[in-house]
Parts: sequence; structure tokens; C-alpha cells
Amino acid sequence: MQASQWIPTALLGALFLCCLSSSGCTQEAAADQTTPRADLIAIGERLPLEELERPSVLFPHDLHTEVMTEREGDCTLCHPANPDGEPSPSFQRLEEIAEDDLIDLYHDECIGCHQETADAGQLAGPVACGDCHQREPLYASSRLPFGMDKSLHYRHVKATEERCEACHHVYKAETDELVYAKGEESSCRDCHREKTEENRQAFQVVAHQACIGCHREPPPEIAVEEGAAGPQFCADCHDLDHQLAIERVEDPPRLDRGQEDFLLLSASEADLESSELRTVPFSHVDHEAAAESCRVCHHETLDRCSECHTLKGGEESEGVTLYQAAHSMTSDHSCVGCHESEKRAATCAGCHDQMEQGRVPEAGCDACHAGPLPERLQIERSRFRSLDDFRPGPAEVALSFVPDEIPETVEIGALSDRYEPAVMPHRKILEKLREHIGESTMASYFHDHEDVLCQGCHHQSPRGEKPPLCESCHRAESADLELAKPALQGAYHQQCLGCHESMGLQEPSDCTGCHEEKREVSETLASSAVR
Amino acid sequence: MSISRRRFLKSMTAFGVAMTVPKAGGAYGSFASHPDSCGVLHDITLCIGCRLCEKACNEVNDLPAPERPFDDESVLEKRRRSDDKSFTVVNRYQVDSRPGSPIFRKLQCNHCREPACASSCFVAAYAKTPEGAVVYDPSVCVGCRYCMIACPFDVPAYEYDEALEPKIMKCTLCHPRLLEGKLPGCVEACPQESLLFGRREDLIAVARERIHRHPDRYVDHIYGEHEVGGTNWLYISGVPFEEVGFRTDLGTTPAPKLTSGALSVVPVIAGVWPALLGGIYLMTRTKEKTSAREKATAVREAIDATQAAADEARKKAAEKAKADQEKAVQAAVKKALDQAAKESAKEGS
Amino acid sequence: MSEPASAFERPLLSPFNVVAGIIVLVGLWITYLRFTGGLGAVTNLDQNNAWGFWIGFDLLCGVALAAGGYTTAAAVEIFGMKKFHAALRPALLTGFLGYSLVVIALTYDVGRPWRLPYPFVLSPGPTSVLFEVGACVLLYLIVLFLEFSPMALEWLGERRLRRILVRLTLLLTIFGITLSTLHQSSLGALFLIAPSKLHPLWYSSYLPVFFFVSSVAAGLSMVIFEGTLARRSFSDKMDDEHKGTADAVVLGFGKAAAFVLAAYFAIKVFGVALDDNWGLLGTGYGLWFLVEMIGFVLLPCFLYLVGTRDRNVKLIRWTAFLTVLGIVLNRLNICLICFNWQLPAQDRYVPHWMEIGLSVFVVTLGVVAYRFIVTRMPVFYEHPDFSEGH
Amino acid sequence: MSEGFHSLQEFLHHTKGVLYLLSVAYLIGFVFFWRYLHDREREDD
Repeated sequence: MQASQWIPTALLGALFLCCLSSSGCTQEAAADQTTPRADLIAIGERLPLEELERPSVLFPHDLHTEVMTEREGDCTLCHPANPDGEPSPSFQRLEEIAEDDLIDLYHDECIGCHQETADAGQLAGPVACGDCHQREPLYASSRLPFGMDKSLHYRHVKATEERCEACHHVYKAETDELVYAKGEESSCRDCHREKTEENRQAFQVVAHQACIGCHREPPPEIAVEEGAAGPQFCADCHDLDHQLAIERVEDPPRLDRGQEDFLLLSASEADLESSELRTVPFSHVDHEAAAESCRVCHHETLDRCSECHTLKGGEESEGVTLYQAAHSMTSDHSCVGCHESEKRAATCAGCHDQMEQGRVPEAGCDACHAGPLPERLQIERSRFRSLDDFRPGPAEVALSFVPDEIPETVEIGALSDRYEPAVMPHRKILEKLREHIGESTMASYFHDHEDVLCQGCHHQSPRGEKPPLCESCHRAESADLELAKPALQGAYHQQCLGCHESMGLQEPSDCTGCHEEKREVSETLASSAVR
Repeated sequence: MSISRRRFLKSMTAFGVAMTVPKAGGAYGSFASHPDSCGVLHDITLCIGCRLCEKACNEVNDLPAPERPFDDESVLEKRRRSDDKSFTVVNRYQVDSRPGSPIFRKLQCNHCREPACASSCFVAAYAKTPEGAVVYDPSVCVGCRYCMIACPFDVPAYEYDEALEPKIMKCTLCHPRLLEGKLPGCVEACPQESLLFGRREDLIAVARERIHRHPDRYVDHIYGEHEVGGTNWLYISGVPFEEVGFRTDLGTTPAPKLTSGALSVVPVIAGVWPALLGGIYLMTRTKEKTSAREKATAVREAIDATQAAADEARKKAAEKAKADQEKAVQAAVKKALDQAAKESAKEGS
Repeated sequence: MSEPASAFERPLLSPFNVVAGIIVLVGLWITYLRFTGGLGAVTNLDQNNAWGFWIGFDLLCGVALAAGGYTTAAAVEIFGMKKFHAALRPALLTGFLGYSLVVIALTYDVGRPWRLPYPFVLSPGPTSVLFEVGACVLLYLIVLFLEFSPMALEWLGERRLRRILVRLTLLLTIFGITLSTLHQSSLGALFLIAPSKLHPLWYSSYLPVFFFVSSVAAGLSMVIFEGTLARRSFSDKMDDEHKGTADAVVLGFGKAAAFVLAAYFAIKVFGVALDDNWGLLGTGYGLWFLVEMIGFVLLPCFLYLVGTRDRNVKLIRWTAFLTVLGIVLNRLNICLICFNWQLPAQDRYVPHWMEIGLSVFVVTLGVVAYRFIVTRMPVFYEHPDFSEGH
Repeated sequence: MSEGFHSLQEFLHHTKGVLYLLSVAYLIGFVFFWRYLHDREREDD
């Protein structure tokens, strides 16, 4: 029957195939095969052209640099030198020119050079329109942004023998010159913004000019071996693999710009009168150790947050109030936003994944706002020498039990029917949590009370008290929808498995990982189950 | 829509036909479902793929034993659907955004608030119970399988191997157990409480709460809250629903609404067509009759005219004949007289 | 009463009888399997594909192609086109037989056929489009039976009953057209409930209208097509009126079909615009849609036009065949080929040979019944005893 | 009965049922209407 049924159904089968095959073809064509490159520059993309006749050109810059190097040419082959002898950041021009001229310039220069190379019998780039302006590009950009972290900064400090002036400068309007000012060093982006403004060129332009320029020809006072200065190719900085390969200095010395070690964060002087909330004791030194660069918290400037973020927002902060700047859940710059993402680390997630995201901690605002009231700010400021000077939250609650009473193991067997009771290594878990907390300054600061630790699992139970049994809240029979409270079995499994999954633990892989199967397992689970 | 319906209902009341009037304010398509309508919330993030729900379902519904036992994980390698021998199945999905950690999802009847199967059934074998279950009555089922065509979730399954008494098989939300005050079999068996039974409204609140508390863990959507008019099974997920086998293109139109428009034309056609066709017939016939009458008149006139012409001709001919005759008579008389005169003259001589 | 004699004179083992006999035997065997082993034993239907060839062809195509009855009746009785009178009886007969066969095929397809009256006597489900289809098909079958009865009654010489039925002709015609309008369109409306399963190029809120309009084209074309077949086999049964007006019927119906197909094409285009499905025309299914629309709607429309203008009866007869094929293709597309289009290829439905075998069996039954009737009853000629009828 | 409808499906089940009954009643009525009209027509003949 199987074979014979094909014969009479040939007609319909043919119709089906007709449909399916033709629809299949379109899907195949969609699959793309492109090589990722980090050095692609999209030529024409930023041109304000109304109607681009052809797609913009994905220009592989490193490929051209390599060829230039091989031919012992230098950058000026493409980037002509300006009167100072520095290569122009633009292609074959010193000044911006009209759009139409620019199109002609690119076509003449690119095709011209490719043609010449080809005429000389060498391997050359394309000259046909569609080979540069590819509708289905050969490459896809894998370029990643790159910036200087404190490790790389330290390596530059060391290489230049603390000659900060090699990179840092400020603009002196009176004399119209760039001078170095000790103690006023800032981030490049402080002045060099996304786009060229007045006499300050765009960050992208100066970063490449300054970095690559110095890497190519380090100033004579900086002693570097020939070719040992930093990279010059696009991929060296912008490709993921290269970025990962950059040598790192663990725990580099602090960047000294005269910043304080411990701060009491408050509103700005002008806002201080209308501010009633306690200040926030803030260890700048510990955050420096934890952050990769100043820009993790600061934006372009290295000013205090309250300089721009006033209580009411204000123009300079684009309407972001000081409150939002500190508490935004979605921002990477804000205190709460950053702390929330820290909680997602495997060591923290076991407890914190179960808790509501961004919830107000039990200690309330005091968890962070543990400093003196604003009016005492001036007096107390000088007193702040270590984190111990201001502890967060309510005072420690005395434990109602002797810590030795904390059981070594806990047997969970209230529901055991199919399986033997599960034996939980209770104290081991506690020790593990304590160990993780000890590893982190932040965790130690916020979990300084012994009683807090228990609440990771024994949520809702009063601090300091010996926790009640799980089944005193979680009923065995059914969940409580109104209080969003799972039934006992669900509570156990969600809590245990949830924590194990959040912490990335591979065990248990099946049910018997926690509880052994009973010898005489009842045949019908349903009949022996609850109710 | 609502105005026309109100007017329509008013007219129905006038006829004395309408005995039930929906509660005020119920716009077309948004009826308040039974206040205690229950359902199940399936939190996909909690499901560990143990298939105890499948096992429990099999047992409480007295379904035949599966080919491979319920703890055989190789079953999960294939994408399955519910059929006539299993009301529920758990599928495993590998999602690109979470490599290495499979996601499990249980499939069964979603117990729509506006069930497509009920809307499509021409013997009303399906019913939505006040408890929220969509139940099926095999005692009236003809076996047309239109419900299988209609169901957007491909749930109803048919006993193709039954010769004379085939039934549709599908999850009942354990309606008999609900009436006994028990939980649905699968819910009771779920060790993770990935399945949560309760009033639909409460479940939506729970789902909202979970999404609100863990915005990073969940996709901000409760599948089934509005899909095809809402279902009593609800789902929350950590990955986009289409990645774990859900149809996200079903829209929110309840199934009965898809056909109610076309069906509402039926009485109109039944009302207007006979009158229209009758009218056309009468017009054609009147036209025929008129043309027949005109034809008859024309014929008569033609006949009359011909008759008249013929009469005239006959008359003329007659007159002529008469004249000719007279002439002939006169001529004959004259001739006779002449001859007589001749003969008398001859005899006289 | 001398005509039927020729039927009896034919040899029992004529090629037709032999072939028909074999088909009937196979059909009976499939019947046995179906009612002992269930649908699974004889069909490739599965849980994803609930409707197969029997619904797609026997029901959908059967009903569409039996539309000749009501279209011809409308033309003759309502619009007073008496010159097509000779085509009426054959059309009514095929309509009646067509619907009977649909019901016969349905008894195989549904799970418990003896429950088919349930919707109307025990447990009505009026929200179902199928309820509407079922009710109309049932009523229309009765109407067709009554419309056909005079032929049988003349054959049997039953004057009184025939007289009553003939007097009811007009009313029956009106009801017939009304019921046909309803269920022809409702067959399309059946699929309105499955927007997620039918390909968007075929799914449209206009589906009922598409089905109705195309059924008119199908009906007109079937009258021409069946006339062509009948002329070959039964010309000895035809009286002078039938033979004399045959070409007029072909030309008239061809012209009407051209009109209807043009309208059908237009509203199908409107349908694409309504859901803004233009983009889908570039896909594989779009190509298939264009094949249906251009090859089996626009082309026959054009050929009908040419045939009518040139009074090319032969061309129109061929075009009718093409149109019939197009309607079959459309119904199969909607029910089978473009239904469940999102399922992976291995889950798609391909009919079992026994499904097609049973359909052939059912059609054969129809042909045999048709032969039986036209060789005995006054279908192609006026019964000498009852010629005062019109 | 006074509880009202809990779903569109229930509402449609009710109204469509009534509509079918009304339609059938109308069609039967139409027969008599037609005969009434037709009888007078015949007298005209």
C-alpha cells in the first residue's frame, strides 16, 4: 500500500512540488556568506546624497595599509601631508570639498590607482562599478568601539615615563595654543566631542591622528624601540580577538588627579539647602579599583555628578535629575543600574535572582544614604576616612539563636512519597555564601550583618529570628495566588533549582541528584499525590 | 456595530423572541466571561521537561500506554503535537539566545474564551463551561472534523482508526476533576509548579507580577491574554514566544467573529433573494406578456389591413366585373338585337 | 415509449460496462475497508490534515460543478430566456445527481454518517458555517429532487403528481437559486475561520463571494461541457428542439461565462489589494496563484470572448473544459494545496490512492445513473404526451 | 436565562438560532405570499 499510493497521486504531488520547490528557492538565496572585518569604512554612507544610485563602498582599510607598507609607501600616498607635515585625516584632500567633487575625487583616485597597479602587472583592486559598490557585500563589519581602560592608560603612563603632556592638553584662548596643565587632565572626549565643534576636531579624528601618529613616530623624548610603539592597523584596536590579546596590567596604580578617597555624595552646593536626604558615603577608591575606567561612572568630564545633575535636572544634564542619575535602573552610569547588573554575577544571582529586580532594599534608602544630613556635611566631611565610619542600614539585630545551632544538614522530607527525603548541606551553603561575600568589597559592605545572609533562602522570615519551617507558609496542597506564594513542592523546587541554575551549577542533573528514588515506588503517582 | 445590535435586539424584543438580553455595555465581542472561570498559567522559565504532566494526564484520562515510557528523554528529540492518544506533550526547544540550555514547553488545549472548535461545530458538541474548560460531547459528534480545521492551535485530534465510533480527543482541563474540587492532573503532578491553576484573572495578575518583578527574566507578554480573544491557558516565557513554537501571528480576533459576518448575510439573502427573483420573474413575464399582446395587436392590425385591402380589391374587381358584365350584356343585347334585326330583315326580304 | 428499447438492446459486456463494473467493485472494496478499519485505513488524513481529497474534490468541486442546475434554471425560468429551454432538464438532472453524489461521498468522510441529520433534529450548532452549508445542501437536494421528478413522472406516466410539481416549478426555482447562493458562498466561508492555516493569497474576507461568483462560472461551463459529452453519446435521444438550440445554448452560456469570469478576475484582484498581498506574488505560492489566475481565469475568459465573437462553438466547448479544470484547481488549492502551507514538507498531505479511487467510484455511480435516466426519461426530448407544458 | 451571555460564542449561538428560525418562517410565509399574489394574477389572465 505504501508504494502503490504514490502512483495515483502523481498529479497532486507534482502540484505540491511545484509550490514547495519554488518557495524553497527564495529561502536559499537569502542565506549570506560574508567575511567579518573590523577595518571596514563605508564610503558614501555619510554623504548627504538624496538618491544614491549604488550602495556605498565597504572599504577594507587595513588591506590598503598593508599594500602601502609592502610598497614602502607611507600614509601620504592616500592622506596628503598638511603644511605641518602630518597626514590629512581625509582621503586625498586637506579640506572638505563639495559633494559632487568628492564623488569625482574618490572615483578618479581609487580607480586611477587600481588601474595603474593593474597596468604595472600587479594584483590590483577592482575598477568596475559593481565590484566596489557591491549589492551583496563580501564583507560584514565586525568593528567594535575601543577606548582606553586603566590598564592601558597605566601602560602609556609607564611608557612615557609619566609624561602626561604627551597626550593631555588644554586650550589656552589668550595665546590660542594648546598647553599642558598639571592636575587638570581630563578625558579626551571632554573637549573632542562626537562632531567637530569650533576649533575642536571630532574625537574620532583626533584619536586616530594622535594615537596612530604617535605610534608611527614617537616623539624623541619617549624612548621606544623601533616598531614597539602601539598598533597602527584598524583591526589592532577594533577587532575583538585583538582587543582580548592586549596585554593587561592587573591592579594598576591609581590615576592621581587629586581626587578624594572617600566622599559624601550630596546635591551641589547650590541645591544643598533644599536637600533633606542623608548623604551617601562613597568610597571613590574602591570604585576606582572596581571600574575599568573613569568613564564607567563619569561621562566626558570628570566633574562631580551634581555639577550637571541638579535636583531639578537642568539644561546641562539634558533634564536628568540627580535622583535619576543615581537611581536609574536602565543606565550603566547610575549607581543602582550598575549595582543591579553586579547582582547578576553568578556568585550573587543565587539569592538575588529570586528577589525582585531593583526592589528597594529592606534597609530602605538608608542602605546607601547612611551619611550625615546635608547640614552637617561640612563638619562631617573631614571625618570620613574609611567605610567603617558610616555603616548602612539599620543596626544589626541580635541573633535569637547561637550560630552553632545552625544545622549542618537539613532533611527535606515533608512530601516524600516517590523519593527518599533530600538531604541539604545547609551549613555548606551558608559558608559558600559567606565566602562569596567576603570576596567582594561591595558585597561585604552591604551584607555586613550575619542575619542578612539567612534571608537569601529564608525570605520573609524576621531577621535574627530562627527561621520557621517552609511549610508553615507554603501549604502542601495548593498555591496561594493572591500572595503569589507557590505550594510547598513548587517552593522547594523553584528555590533550590532556581538558585542552582542562577549560579550556573551543573548539578543536579536529574531528580536523584537530590533525593534517592524509593525502593518500592508506588505505581501511580496521581493516586498518592496530594489531596 | 453596537448601535445596530442594540436596535436589532430592541426589534427582537418587540417580536417577543428575545428572552435573554446581554448585560448593558457589553460591546459586540467583549462579553464578560464567567467570573470564576479558571485556567492554568504555564511559566515556561520554570519547566524542566520532566514530563510528569504527560504521565499524570495519561493516567487520569485512561489513555493508552505510550510507545516509550515517560522517563525516556529521547522522546524530546522530536517536535510533537497532542493527538488522539495524548492530550498533552512537552517539547524541547534549543534557542539561539541561550545556547546549551534547552527550553521546555507544554502543549495542550488552550481552552479559548471564544473557542474556534465550538464556533465551527455544527452539532454544538463543544461547550465552554463556567469553570473555563472547553468540553466536547461525543454523543452528538458526527465526525466532520471541521473543528480540527478551525482550531488555530491544532489541538483537536481524531480517532482515525475507529471504524464506526470515532471521537475527537482533546484536553478537557480535567473538567470532571474540577467538579470534584481536584486540580487538573498535569497541574497536580508538576513538581516545579511551572503550571499554576487558578481563576484566570488571578493568573493574569500573578503573571503580571512576575514580569514586573523580573523584567530581565521574562518577555513582557502574557501569551493567551489576548490571543484569539484570550485563552484560559496562559503562558509567560523568558524568550520570544515564536522561538518556542508559539504562533504569534494569530491576532486577537476571536474565532466566532471570523465567520459571524459572513453568516449574518445568510438571513439577508434568504430574505431578499426570493423577493428579488420573484420580482425579476414578474418583470420578465410582464414584458413577455406585453410583447405578446403587442404582437397580437400588430398581427390583428396587419390582418385587418390585408383584409381591407383585399376587400377593396375585391370590391373593385366586383365593380369592374359588374361593369364588364353590363357591358357584355349590353353588347350581347345589342348584338342580339342587331342579329335579330338582320334576321328579320332577311326574312322580310 | 419506444425509445428505451435501445438501451436493452446494448450488449451487457460493452467496454463501458466492463470498466464501470471494475470501478464499482474496487469502490465496494474500499467501502468495506472504510467501514471496518476507519478513515485511517483508506486515507492519508492525519491530525494536522483533517480534510483531504474527499472534501476538497467530492464536496467542494462536486457542489461547484453541480451549479449548472440553478444557473440554467435562473436563466430559463426567472430571466425568461426560453431559447435555452432545452438545456434546462439536462442541467437539473446533473445538478440533482451531483448533489446526491456529494452526499454519498460525505457518508464516507464523516465519522458517523447516520448522524448527519443530528444538526437539524437533535443538536443544532447555528454558529457553524457548516451548519448553514448542511442545511442548504439538504434543502436544495430536496428542491432538486422535486425539480427532477417531472422527468421521472412523465416516464412513469403519473399525470396528477406531475401536474402539481410543474405548477410548483417557479417557486422551486426561486428557492433553488436562493439556497444555492447561500451554500455556494458558504463553502468559501468555511475557511474564514482558519486565517492562520490558509495561505494569505487565497484567504480573504471575500472568500464567500469568490466561491459564489466562481460557482456561476462553473455552472455555466459545466452545462456546456456536459452538453458536449451528451451530444456524443446520446444524440439519438435528442429531439429537434434540443439539437436545434444546442449551439445557441453554447454561445449564450459562453458569453455569460466570459462576463462572470471577468468579474471573478476583477474581484480576485480586489481581494489581493484588500489585504495588500502584492508582495506575496513574488514568492513560490505567488507564482502558483498567478498560474491559477492567469491560466485558469483570465485565459478562459479571453477564449470565451473570442469564441462568442467568432461564433466558434468548438472553441467555447474546449474553453468550458478549461474553466472546469480551473474551478477544480481553485477548490483544491483552498482546501488542500495552499491549506496548512506553513507545515513542514514531511507533514503535508498527499491523498492516498484509495481516496482518489473512491472519488472515481462515486463519479462512476453518477455516470451510470445518468445513463440510466437519460436513456429512459424525457431529458433530451419532450415527452409526446406532455408537450403542452410550455 | 437572565444571567446573560458570557461569550460572543454564546450570544451568536442564540441569535443565529433565532435568525435561522425566522428565515425558515419567512420562506414558508413567502410561499403563501406568492400563491396569494399568483392566484389574483391568474384571474387577470
